[in-house]
Amino acid sequence: MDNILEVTNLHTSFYTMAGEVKAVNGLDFSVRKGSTLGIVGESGSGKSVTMLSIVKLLGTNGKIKEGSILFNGEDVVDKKEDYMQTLRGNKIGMIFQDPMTSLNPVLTVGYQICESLIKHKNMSRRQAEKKAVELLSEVGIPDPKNRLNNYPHEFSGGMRQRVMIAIAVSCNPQLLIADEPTTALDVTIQAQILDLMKRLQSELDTSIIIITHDLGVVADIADEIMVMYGGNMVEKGSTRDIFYNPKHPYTKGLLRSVPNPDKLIKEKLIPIDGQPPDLLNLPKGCPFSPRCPNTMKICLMKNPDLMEFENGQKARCWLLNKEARAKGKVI
Amino acid sequence: MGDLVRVENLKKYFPIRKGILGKKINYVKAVDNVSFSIKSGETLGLVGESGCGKTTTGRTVIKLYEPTEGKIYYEDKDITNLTNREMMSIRRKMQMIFQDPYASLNPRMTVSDIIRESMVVHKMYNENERREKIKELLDIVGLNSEQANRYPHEFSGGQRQRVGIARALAVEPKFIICDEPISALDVSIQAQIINTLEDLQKKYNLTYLFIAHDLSMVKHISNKIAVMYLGNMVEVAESNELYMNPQHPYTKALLSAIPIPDPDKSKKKKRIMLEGEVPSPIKPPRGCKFHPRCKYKKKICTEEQPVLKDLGNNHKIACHLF
Amino acid sequence: MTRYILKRFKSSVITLFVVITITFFLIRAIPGGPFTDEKAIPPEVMEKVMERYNMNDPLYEQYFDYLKNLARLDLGPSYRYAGRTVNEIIGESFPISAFIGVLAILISLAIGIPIGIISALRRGKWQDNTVMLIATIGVTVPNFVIATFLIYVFALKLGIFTVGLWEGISTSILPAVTLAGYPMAFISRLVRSSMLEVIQQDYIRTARSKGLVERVVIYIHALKNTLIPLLTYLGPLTAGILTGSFVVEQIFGVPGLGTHFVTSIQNRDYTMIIGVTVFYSTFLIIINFLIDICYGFIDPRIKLDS
Amino acid sequence: NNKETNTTPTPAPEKQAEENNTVEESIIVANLAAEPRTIDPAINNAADGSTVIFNIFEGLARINLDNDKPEEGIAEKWDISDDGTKYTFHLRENLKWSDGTPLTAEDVKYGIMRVLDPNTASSYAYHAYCIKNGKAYYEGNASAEDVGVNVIDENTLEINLEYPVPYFMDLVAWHLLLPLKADVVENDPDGWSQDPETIISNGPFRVKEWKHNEYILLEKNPYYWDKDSVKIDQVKLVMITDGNTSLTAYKTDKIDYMANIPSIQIPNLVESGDAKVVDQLGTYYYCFNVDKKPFDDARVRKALSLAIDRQALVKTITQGKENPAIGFLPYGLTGVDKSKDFRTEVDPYIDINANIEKAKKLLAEAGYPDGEGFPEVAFKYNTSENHKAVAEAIQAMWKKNLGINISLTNQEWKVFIDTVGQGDYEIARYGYFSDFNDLGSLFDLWVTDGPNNYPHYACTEYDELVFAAREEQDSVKRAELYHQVEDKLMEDMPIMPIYYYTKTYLLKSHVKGMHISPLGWEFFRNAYIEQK
Amino acid sequence: METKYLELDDELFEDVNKEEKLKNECLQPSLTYWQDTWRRLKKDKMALAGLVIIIIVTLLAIFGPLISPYEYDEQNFDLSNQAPVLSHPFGTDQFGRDIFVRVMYGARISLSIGLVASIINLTIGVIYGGIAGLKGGAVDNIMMRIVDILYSIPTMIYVILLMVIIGSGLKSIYITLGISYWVGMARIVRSEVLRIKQEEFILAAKVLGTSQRRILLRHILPNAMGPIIVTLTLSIPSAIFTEAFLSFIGLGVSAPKASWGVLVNDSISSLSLFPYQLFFPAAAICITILGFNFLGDGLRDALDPKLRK
Ligand SMILES: Nc1ncnc2c1ncn2[C@@H]1O[C@H](COP(=O)(O)OP(=O)(O)OP(=O)(O)O)[C@@H](O)[C@H]1O
Ligand SMILES: Nc1ncnc2c1ncn2[C@@H]1O[C@H](COP(=O)(O)OP(=O)(O)OP(=O)(O)O)[C@@H](O)[C@H]1O
Ligand SMILES: [Mg+2]
Ligand SMILES: [Mg+2]
Repeated sequence: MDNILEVTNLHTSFYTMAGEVKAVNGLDFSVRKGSTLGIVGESGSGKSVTMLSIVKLLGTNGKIKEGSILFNGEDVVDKKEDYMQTLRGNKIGMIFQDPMTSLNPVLTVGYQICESLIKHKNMSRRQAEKKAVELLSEVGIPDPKNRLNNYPHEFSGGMRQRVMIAIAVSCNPQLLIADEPTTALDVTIQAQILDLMKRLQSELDTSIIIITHDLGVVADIADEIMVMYGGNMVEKGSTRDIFYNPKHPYTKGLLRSVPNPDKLIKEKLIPIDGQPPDLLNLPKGCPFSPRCPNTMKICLMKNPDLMEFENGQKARCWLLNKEARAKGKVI
Repeated sequence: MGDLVRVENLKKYFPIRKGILGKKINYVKAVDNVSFSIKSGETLGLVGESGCGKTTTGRTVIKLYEPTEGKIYYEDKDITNLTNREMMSIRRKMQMIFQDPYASLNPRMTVSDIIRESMVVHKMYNENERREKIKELLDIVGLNSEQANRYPHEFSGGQRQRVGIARALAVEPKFIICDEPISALDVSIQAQIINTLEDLQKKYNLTYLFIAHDLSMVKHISNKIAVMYLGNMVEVAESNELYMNPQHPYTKALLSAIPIPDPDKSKKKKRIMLEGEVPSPIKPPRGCKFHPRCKYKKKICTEEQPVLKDLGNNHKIACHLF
Repeated sequence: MTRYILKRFKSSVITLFVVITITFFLIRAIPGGPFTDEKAIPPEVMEKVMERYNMNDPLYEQYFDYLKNLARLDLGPSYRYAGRTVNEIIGESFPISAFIGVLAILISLAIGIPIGIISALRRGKWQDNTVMLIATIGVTVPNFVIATFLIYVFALKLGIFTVGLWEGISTSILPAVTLAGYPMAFISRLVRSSMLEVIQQDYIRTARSKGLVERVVIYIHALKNTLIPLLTYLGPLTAGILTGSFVVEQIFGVPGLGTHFVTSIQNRDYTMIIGVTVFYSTFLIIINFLIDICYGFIDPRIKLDS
Repeated sequence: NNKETNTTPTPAPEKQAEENNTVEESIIVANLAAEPRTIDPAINNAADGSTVIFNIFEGLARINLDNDKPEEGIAEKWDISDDGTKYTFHLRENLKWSDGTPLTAEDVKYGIMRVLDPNTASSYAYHAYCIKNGKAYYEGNASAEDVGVNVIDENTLEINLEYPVPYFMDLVAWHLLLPLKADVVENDPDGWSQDPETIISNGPFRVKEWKHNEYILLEKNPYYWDKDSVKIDQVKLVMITDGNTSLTAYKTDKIDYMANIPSIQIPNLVESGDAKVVDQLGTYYYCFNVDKKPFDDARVRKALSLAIDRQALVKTITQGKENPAIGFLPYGLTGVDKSKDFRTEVDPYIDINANIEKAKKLLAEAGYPDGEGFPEVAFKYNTSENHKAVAEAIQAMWKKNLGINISLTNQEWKVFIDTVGQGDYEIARYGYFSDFNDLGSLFDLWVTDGPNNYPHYACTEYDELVFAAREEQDSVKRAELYHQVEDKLMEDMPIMPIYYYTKTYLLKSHVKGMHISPLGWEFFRNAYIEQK
Repeated sequence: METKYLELDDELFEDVNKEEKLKNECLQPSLTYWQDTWRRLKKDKMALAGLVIIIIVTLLAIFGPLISPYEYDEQNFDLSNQAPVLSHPFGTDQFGRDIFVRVMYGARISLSIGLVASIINLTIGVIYGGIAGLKGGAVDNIMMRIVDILYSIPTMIYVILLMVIIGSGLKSIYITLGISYWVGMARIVRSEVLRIKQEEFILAAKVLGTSQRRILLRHILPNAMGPIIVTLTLSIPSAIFTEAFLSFIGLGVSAPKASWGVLVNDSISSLSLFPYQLFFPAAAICITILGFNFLGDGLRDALDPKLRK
């Protein structure tokens, strides 16, 4: 068993006043031990929900409707809350997008780091504090001893995100889930944080899922990339395959729509037309069909199944179908 | 061609008040001596890290904030000390597009109300003409005019940003300050907005001050780029020049830190890691404000603040190394 | 800190001064004096009585005299209770009101906060609906109705509590419960909405992601944040409750300060009216100041000065 | 005398237990309902203060608890000169203050002079104007020596009057002209009456403790000359303002006596025998402003009076077992015939039921047939549930019986006194208690320009009759004169009597000998607790 | 894997045009703001119940006394203090008056008090708080101190003064409410304005040169509707009881007219003997207030753009 995580046919919905929000629809993916999976996709494509489903923190109105999530070979979908609490923060560490709001403003940083150590590692307050100092210096916070008694607002954004990382890795988790860990940060700080994550991974041999919508970030850090659209995976493959040989029109569009700063002559950007789908009213057929440049009749009727290629790359598009190829359609 | 907008030695300090009586205890030197000029029809990009004063610069230029010091010229007219009433005619010429498409549209007004508001405030056109104009504007920014009676919450982020652009265009401005107009948008949508802005610039000969922290987008849209650090301008140059030939240690680090959406290049790329964080603008370091993070700092850097020097080729830099 | 206090002190003194001035002249403007009563007394007698209290002096002189005495913290003699001073009366009655008030606030917090939390956590469920229904009714029902009901049940029918005679703690329970009614309802609503907001915050998700049990998440991570908006409300509430309520003190026969807020006016006990008004305002100012200091304790982001 | 058995219900068990344990001090807990303004006899002007004063002080004469007439107090006898202007009082021997120090005629003089001293600012000073040079002294036109109060020797005091005052002994027995201990009073003229330490008194009780707004605790005064007839050790006068609360306290055996029963509860309590009713020397009446149209016409005033069903009013509305008014003066005063009540010895002036026909006729004569053309007048009352209820009922009666509409306005008490006192009203309610157990007090109200003459009634004939009666020494003639006074008043009807006040009270049956005077004061002098 | 699709019709792989593509994008029907609000309100059962209660109470207040066989001031001593029966469903009071018709009549007064209190809150309170919040700085400081002062001066004093100056009646109650009743609202609005004026859309309005007045009225206040409505609904019960208190002092409508508050006040002492005399008017107040609260909560949610979608 070399997959730390295996997700099959995951369906997650939220029940709201307006109706059922099908945030994730039949998602399959896996993460290899010690590797880094990058999840990209635009806002509302279900990235965060996927991650929250894994740790079952969907809140009161969210529900995993179907599917299985094997963590270390054990299905967590039917597990009780107590069991999940032994996983969270212990076997699975998490980092969230906004370091400004992810730390409790009224508790000291030291307290917030020690908490999970005390809970999961049965440490005493003093032991935990010692460990916290180590962690803080490890993530590069100067004068960690005194900083323990500071409150989050006394830290800058980058430092807070480092604190978040310290919390997430404090119990040496087997899986680290980072939900847009750098989106709120400046590029120079982002570089520091990504560097830190890479270093920690090599030291601790954790598997990482990193969620982002910045293609640059995944290019840098991920071994594999999963592209999501409308609550489902549209493409997955190794980082190089995704960047140099994308199969899905959405992935292609995404790559085309970012400017290449190395070009001296200004070229017009090629955007993807249209707007991201509304998960309350997903379009029939392929969710990308309204924006796809090569929409076919069948795209409006049926969502394509996943196609797997020899190199392990997977994609979900009718254009990859034999019939389409027969008609000379190319993406 | 003369400069449409010129800013000289602009400073903006925010007093920090405490207590119910609002005693001034200190200042945030958000913008500390910034000068630049923009030619008509061109785009100046303004980049820098969070909190370095980009937004404040933009807002001071459009006089949302009273400048603490310095001069602002619009078409060579000094507008620094104009009263609100006198500003009205200038406001028609200068507009702004905001970072957050969710927060910058009044959630209780329909799209047509939002656009009409600009015209009402400036007493432009009669009611019928306004209606026509709204249709036209929505068309220009790529929105369906049938959607005019909808509320912002019914739109996606990209569509909202288009509404924001339409609002700015309604008064037929010449100069638009774009304060991170794409940061909050999806990658797939960013290009749409950038294209729209470019099209409009060509069509109406608009001048932009384009603020962003995404250097690749800034480079794409700007003719000239200015780099700010902690309220100071550290480097200004033509965009290609700046990108290919950065001089200031900070600019170099900034450029190297940009993640490249290309795994091979990304792996090859040498990153210049900056140590530490941006210091607080309340107590900025003496001398060159970048020196605590600078690898090349000399003694003078800790004592004296460098001024902007022209390296020729319209490439200016504020650094003691040069 | 001292500078901050001094600044606040200055603005408070100005506010107080205006309150005193307005009150002073307003009460003189209302008809009837401290000595008019059912049995009219001949004018020459009235004259002497007024003289005794310097009420024949020009009004401005009386005003300045009053201010002079006030500067020495002397609130003057009561016009109603011959031979007693306002300082004395407030000094005797305030501790009683304050005692009941503190009890009432404790009760309202001790019940209001937990039920607010419960209904937030059970949002939309029957617990939530019941609590909110009761809270809404609690805001609606005036305290004299609650008081009458409590007396009927606990004093008359069950005979658990004494009413009418002030016997310290045991007699302060019913009035405290009555007083607690409205704030309790209000606090539970406030805590509920505040809690609903807080539990959506990212840091709560962070806490959960650490594998903490729900109890810890709610009581350590959420609660303190929930209490911040409550503090703002607690200022005027505490001042109002600690200085006593006329209705409640009347009904329960509590010899507290609240009674004087109304009776002093009914009696046209001029010095007493201004006395209690000044006392209340000062108290409000002090409480608000203390609340601001509490903010600093609960919310580290707020610093009184840096 | 206190050995009667079997008649009272067994006291509560815990009370019994207490009694067995120690030599239990007997105590009566009575509700005084309000904190007295003061218990300084010279300053006090309210019933609650008077009750306390009567129980702790005693004047030259005191009130007899059987007939409410003056009897010997600290003076064991007195002589009155024939012209009725000179009173010589002979004090008992060995009188003591409650601190054991001797009490002399000087102390009595001091107490009287203090009332007349302008610096004391006694609001009842005018009651002592009848003393020779009293008024002059008060107004600064005579010296203290000129005042007709002379100490003859330690035990003899002579009081000279300006003019004969038939009720002077009532005044002496009243709560105003009492002996005071000069040194404590002078020591702290304002504060002495606040502190149990300095409240040195000479009555049946002395103040042991005073918790403001809570209670005043009285204890038996061991130096009282008549201490043997005082049976109770302590009296606790509590101050429960709210009637319902008071009732709860009574029902739960926390208090033994209360009089502020909520009116709605009275009928049931009276019916069950728990509550007792005593008549009071006070009348509840409506004033007509005779300066204002249409009340300048006596026919209108009478018509309005006739249209009221007073019987129904007291039965359904006021519910305090009051007697409907049949004239101005209430029941309870001696008439011409010493054995008869002044009230009942003449025919009623007013029907207790409405006399609609006559009322209509009078109204028509006055120019308002069936109420036509009658202006919409305003009726004023001071805020109180009872006044409001009476007003509402009368408003409805006038509307139904006479076809006239009046509007009701209530005002805060002091505002009410002020506006009504200034004549700014058309009809207003009022009520007045007689000051003394004497016929004159209530009729004095309506002399021209009297301070409480709110109707602005001015009738020389009435004035002359009143003045004549005031000085008449012969009680028979005097009563006859007052009948004439009332005839005149009822003929003109500037005020419309409605009912006579009563006091309903609850008293635990084991408390005996407590006296409630028709003037509203409670006496504990002879009270005792009946032991089982 | 691919074989599965072999039987698919060739035609399905034709391109489609733009219109067809867009048709597939399910767009929600466009509704105006108020339509949308109403639609959402309708879904909220509690809010609807509240609305129905308010409508019923209002109708009863307007037409009830007209239909009733009794007059509100019709006395009949023979029927004094009757327990509820069919002819007098709420019983009668001491004067033998029908309590049902009195409660309906009282609704007129109490509802109008509630209405006026709301109007005062909405005008004085909102505008005062709005200006203080918008201007900020010294202006705000002074305005808030004035509020503190108003708050400290005992109400009863100016109530008595008013009674003397303008006499009793509804008018003077309105004025009294006008003097101090908006203070709470002003505080709430001020803090809301302080919050909202930081929003970017306010900056956008400023960039246009929009006047302060217009910014306040058109941009800020509509966005503060939620807290305003909640404060408003909470202020109605206290207005109703304030009226009772004022009537007690002598400011209110004169007897025999009686508002709910007065009916409750008057019957409190008879609670142990004739509980129904208190129960019905008290219940009327409670139910109405609940109605307002439900509706208020519903409206707040319905008006909140964050909750839309
Ligand atoms: N608690 C919730 N209640 C209702 N809907 C929810 C909830 N959480 C998420 N959703 C919906 O689920 C969908 C997927 O959301 P998700 O947060 O996973 O997107 P994302 O890919 O992480 O986007 P982003 O890049 O903006 O973080 C969205 O449409 C969102 O509105
Ligand atoms: N109104 C204000 N009052 C006080 N300080 C302010 C104010 N506005 C901005 N600042 C401070 O001025 C500095 C510059 O802020 P500014 O918003 O201009 O930065 P920015 O470059 O736009 O940053 P970002 O990329 O985060 O938008 C910051 O430290 C900020 O805290
Ligand atoms: Mg997300
Ligand atoms: Mg900015």
